[in-house]
Amino acid sequence: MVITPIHYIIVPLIAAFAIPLISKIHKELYRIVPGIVMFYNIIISFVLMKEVNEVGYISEIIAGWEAPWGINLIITPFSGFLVSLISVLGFLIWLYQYRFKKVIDVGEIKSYGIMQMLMITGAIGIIITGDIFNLFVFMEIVAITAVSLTSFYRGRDGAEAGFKYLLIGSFASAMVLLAILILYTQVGTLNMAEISERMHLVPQGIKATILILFIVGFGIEAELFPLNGWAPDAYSQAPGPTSAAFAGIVVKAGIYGLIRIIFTLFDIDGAFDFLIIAGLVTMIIAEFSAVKQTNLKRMLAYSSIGQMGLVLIAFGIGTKEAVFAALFLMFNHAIIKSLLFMTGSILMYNSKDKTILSIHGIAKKLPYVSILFAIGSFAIVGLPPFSGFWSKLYILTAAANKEMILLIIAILAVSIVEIVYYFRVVSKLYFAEDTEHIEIFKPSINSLIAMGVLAITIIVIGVYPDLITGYLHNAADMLLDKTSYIKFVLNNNVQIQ
Amino acid sequence: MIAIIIIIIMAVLLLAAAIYSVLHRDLLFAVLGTGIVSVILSLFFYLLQAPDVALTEAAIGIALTTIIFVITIRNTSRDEDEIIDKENEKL
Amino acid sequence: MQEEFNEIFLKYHEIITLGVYGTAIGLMLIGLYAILTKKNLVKIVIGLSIFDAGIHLLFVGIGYVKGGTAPIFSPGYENAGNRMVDPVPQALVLTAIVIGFAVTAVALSLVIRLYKHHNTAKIDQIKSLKW
Amino acid sequence: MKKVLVIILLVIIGYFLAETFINIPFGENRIGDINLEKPTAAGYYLSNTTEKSKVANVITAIVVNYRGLDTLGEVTVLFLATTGIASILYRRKEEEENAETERLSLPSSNIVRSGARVLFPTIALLGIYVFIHGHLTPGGGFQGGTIVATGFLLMLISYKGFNTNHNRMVWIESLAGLSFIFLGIWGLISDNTFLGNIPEVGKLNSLISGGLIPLIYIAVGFKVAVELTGILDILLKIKPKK
Repeated sequence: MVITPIHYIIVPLIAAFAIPLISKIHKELYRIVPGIVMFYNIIISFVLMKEVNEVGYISEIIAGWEAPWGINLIITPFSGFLVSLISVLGFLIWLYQYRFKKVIDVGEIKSYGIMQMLMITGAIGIIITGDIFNLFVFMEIVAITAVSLTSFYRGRDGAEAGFKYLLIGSFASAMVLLAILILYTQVGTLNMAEISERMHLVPQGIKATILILFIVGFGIEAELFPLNGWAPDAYSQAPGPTSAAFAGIVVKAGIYGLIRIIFTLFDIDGAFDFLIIAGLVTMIIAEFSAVKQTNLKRMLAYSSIGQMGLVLIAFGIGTKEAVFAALFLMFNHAIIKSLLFMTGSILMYNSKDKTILSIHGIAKKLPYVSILFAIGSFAIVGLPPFSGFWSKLYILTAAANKEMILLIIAILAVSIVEIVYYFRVVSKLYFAEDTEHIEIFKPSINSLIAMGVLAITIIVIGVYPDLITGYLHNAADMLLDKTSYIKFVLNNNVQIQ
Repeated sequence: MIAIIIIIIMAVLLLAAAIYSVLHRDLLFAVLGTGIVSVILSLFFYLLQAPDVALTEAAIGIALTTIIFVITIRNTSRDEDEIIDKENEKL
Repeated sequence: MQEEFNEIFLKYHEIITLGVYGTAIGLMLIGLYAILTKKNLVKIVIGLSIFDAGIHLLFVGIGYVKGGTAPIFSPGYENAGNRMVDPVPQALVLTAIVIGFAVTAVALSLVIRLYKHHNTAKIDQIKSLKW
Repeated sequence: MKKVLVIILLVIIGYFLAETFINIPFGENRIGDINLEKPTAAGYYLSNTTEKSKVANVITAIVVNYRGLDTLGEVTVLFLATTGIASILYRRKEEEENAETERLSLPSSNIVRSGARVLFPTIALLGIYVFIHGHLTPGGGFQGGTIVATGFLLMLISYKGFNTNHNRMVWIESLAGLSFIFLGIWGLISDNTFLGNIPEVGKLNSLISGGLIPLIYIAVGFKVAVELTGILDILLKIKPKK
């Protein structure tokens, strides 16, 4: 059987519909099924990335209707890169949570596996679809799974965070729906390439309205200020692996939606300035809120929002170099923040009252986890031997080439704030007086492997950044090349065999 | 002429039912209001040549949405401000 | 009956425009009002479903074509393709209604769970997170 | 005070919406001529559905075939809602045993029960009729499935002892979902595109027409019916407050 992009969607769905049946046959099998699916996703990504680097684009039509009539899935170097990243992370998160201690009951773990898997599928769907309403449907899949996973634990705050997320999320999807509606009246199509082609026919006023609606809609998933009120609650209440999936996967899909709308659908002046300003405000407010957090997961959540602000700034600078830097930062943030959430939730699980204060000196008892957490912290603030350093450097040089001095100062100032709060935690882990702990729960070997793989990636990319910069340059070029995308989807729609 | 009046009455009723369901303190009646909104809405869909959508709205909006709201209210409080319940508890 | 209404739609076009768009936007605003001001969680969910209903009406409204018939080629309408209403928004709104129901159901189950824990369904009394 | 602010905000939003929709005339024909060489999407669907898909109801053709991936996603959303609600309201085994499961029920007089007994088959048949004829008349899998679920609702609230067979529900749900995907994969094998249709069978406006479209809609109907019944069942089983 030939591997095509549709496998990303149908294989997890077959697994999801079959898991209730499988669980009746074998008790252990249905825990492993999501892992097999995730591993298969990695294989698909591998094959497709190889192909896309030779061909340039892969497009698959669905139900036999060519591009403007039916739905098409499209893989560009940019989306292919993100999808591969998500597939790998998805597998590692599964590996990490396999036999996760806190999830005990059979009924629960069944639905947990299904929802986690389909959340990742939804995020992949957002990225590869070429149709705007289809994107909305995948967004809803992500939203519903994210809400259910946020309120997964029995505690009282989970439901509250979930409700908050649901309220904001359904408002966002209503905005996206409204935007699609207005867009449809103007261009008469739902295919993104054709919309992009006909966008110049739309009057400026309506275009601006559509853009605002889309930004509100996707800004919520992308954690744009002031739409990110759900994020700290959801991150801190969700199970650990889910928080890692939020930071590494869901947010990436949201950012991708926002960027794709702005880059391929609109060419309004001021959209890029808007990105810079929105990113700057998001970053500054989030990083300063992170400092005063006492809950580790909340602190990581705010830091995650701040990093997304930085990504938006980089996209807003708009040059090829800056887009490259933004992609690099997205990659880094995905792996580093996932590592931080994975290690952080183990640390939190072993602390008495879930605050940073109660993990003093835990490094002696959990040496591996602590060192992995330290690696993550050093990487995310941008210390030299780790991969985070390069992405920050590229963003700063891109800003310098455009002579945005104030921006550089702001980024550097925020980095200092970041260093303050991350080093505070790390130093407390290692150097503070030992306080009494509850019984220590040692991480299982598979979760140590998952975290170890991430940490090794961080160091390897930090030492040899050239390993991925080639792919990233390619991806950045393709993102900015709007016309060849349109041409490929609409005219040269050869089906890949 | 009568038809146009019917349409205007429908629009006014729709908005009135929506306002009623937002403002009424007894949640059971508020839910009844949303049911009426769905009924008139599905009539609107029928007149706007969308029988498929009208059928969906009738089946989902009128029947199912209303019933899950009613189930929720049965499991929570019927009064919006929960004053009646608190008084009942005192007694 | 639908044909009769079609003639009327042609005759009193402005009033119908106001009727459909006005009602739809009115529903959205009423729903938004409930979401923003109400303290009771059930009321907020009611507001959400009214807001959705407004958007659905807008969808069907923009798909309508003056004098068009429903997009079904039933016997007797085989060649009516050129005077049918736009089928795409109707197909989209079908999807949107079902998704909206799913979201409402999840929201209400969360309300039930919140009520169980806090014995209240009012935002200002559920204090652990900031609203 | 807050209310005044909100109303001002709403007036502004309403103004913007009105401003936008004034530029989108109501009832205008945006489809254009459907016989052009390159019509709009809607025009293409209107001019080609009867010939290429052999389906009378264009909406069904769009929902199941042209935009079939949306429908797959939609079914998945319902599936996830059922799973999510089950996990949100989940009770551990020991809790389950302690709690007396008492469902919301109508005052169960004989009249109600015998009425439900008569009505249930009628409603279920109506629902099944609606989703079997989805490609000919208005309605289809979602509408029919919802109607069937309403019938189950009637039984659930009028008979205290009426229990949906959980095991059978799981089987029907899984098999319906899987058959949707496998019908799609049939297209992948025969036509090289997922959900590709084989419309050669039958003629327009007869029950057997439209290739795989009615089959897929029937699978959707079963799945939606079981999923919605599942949601209602979970919600009805919650132990009410005293």
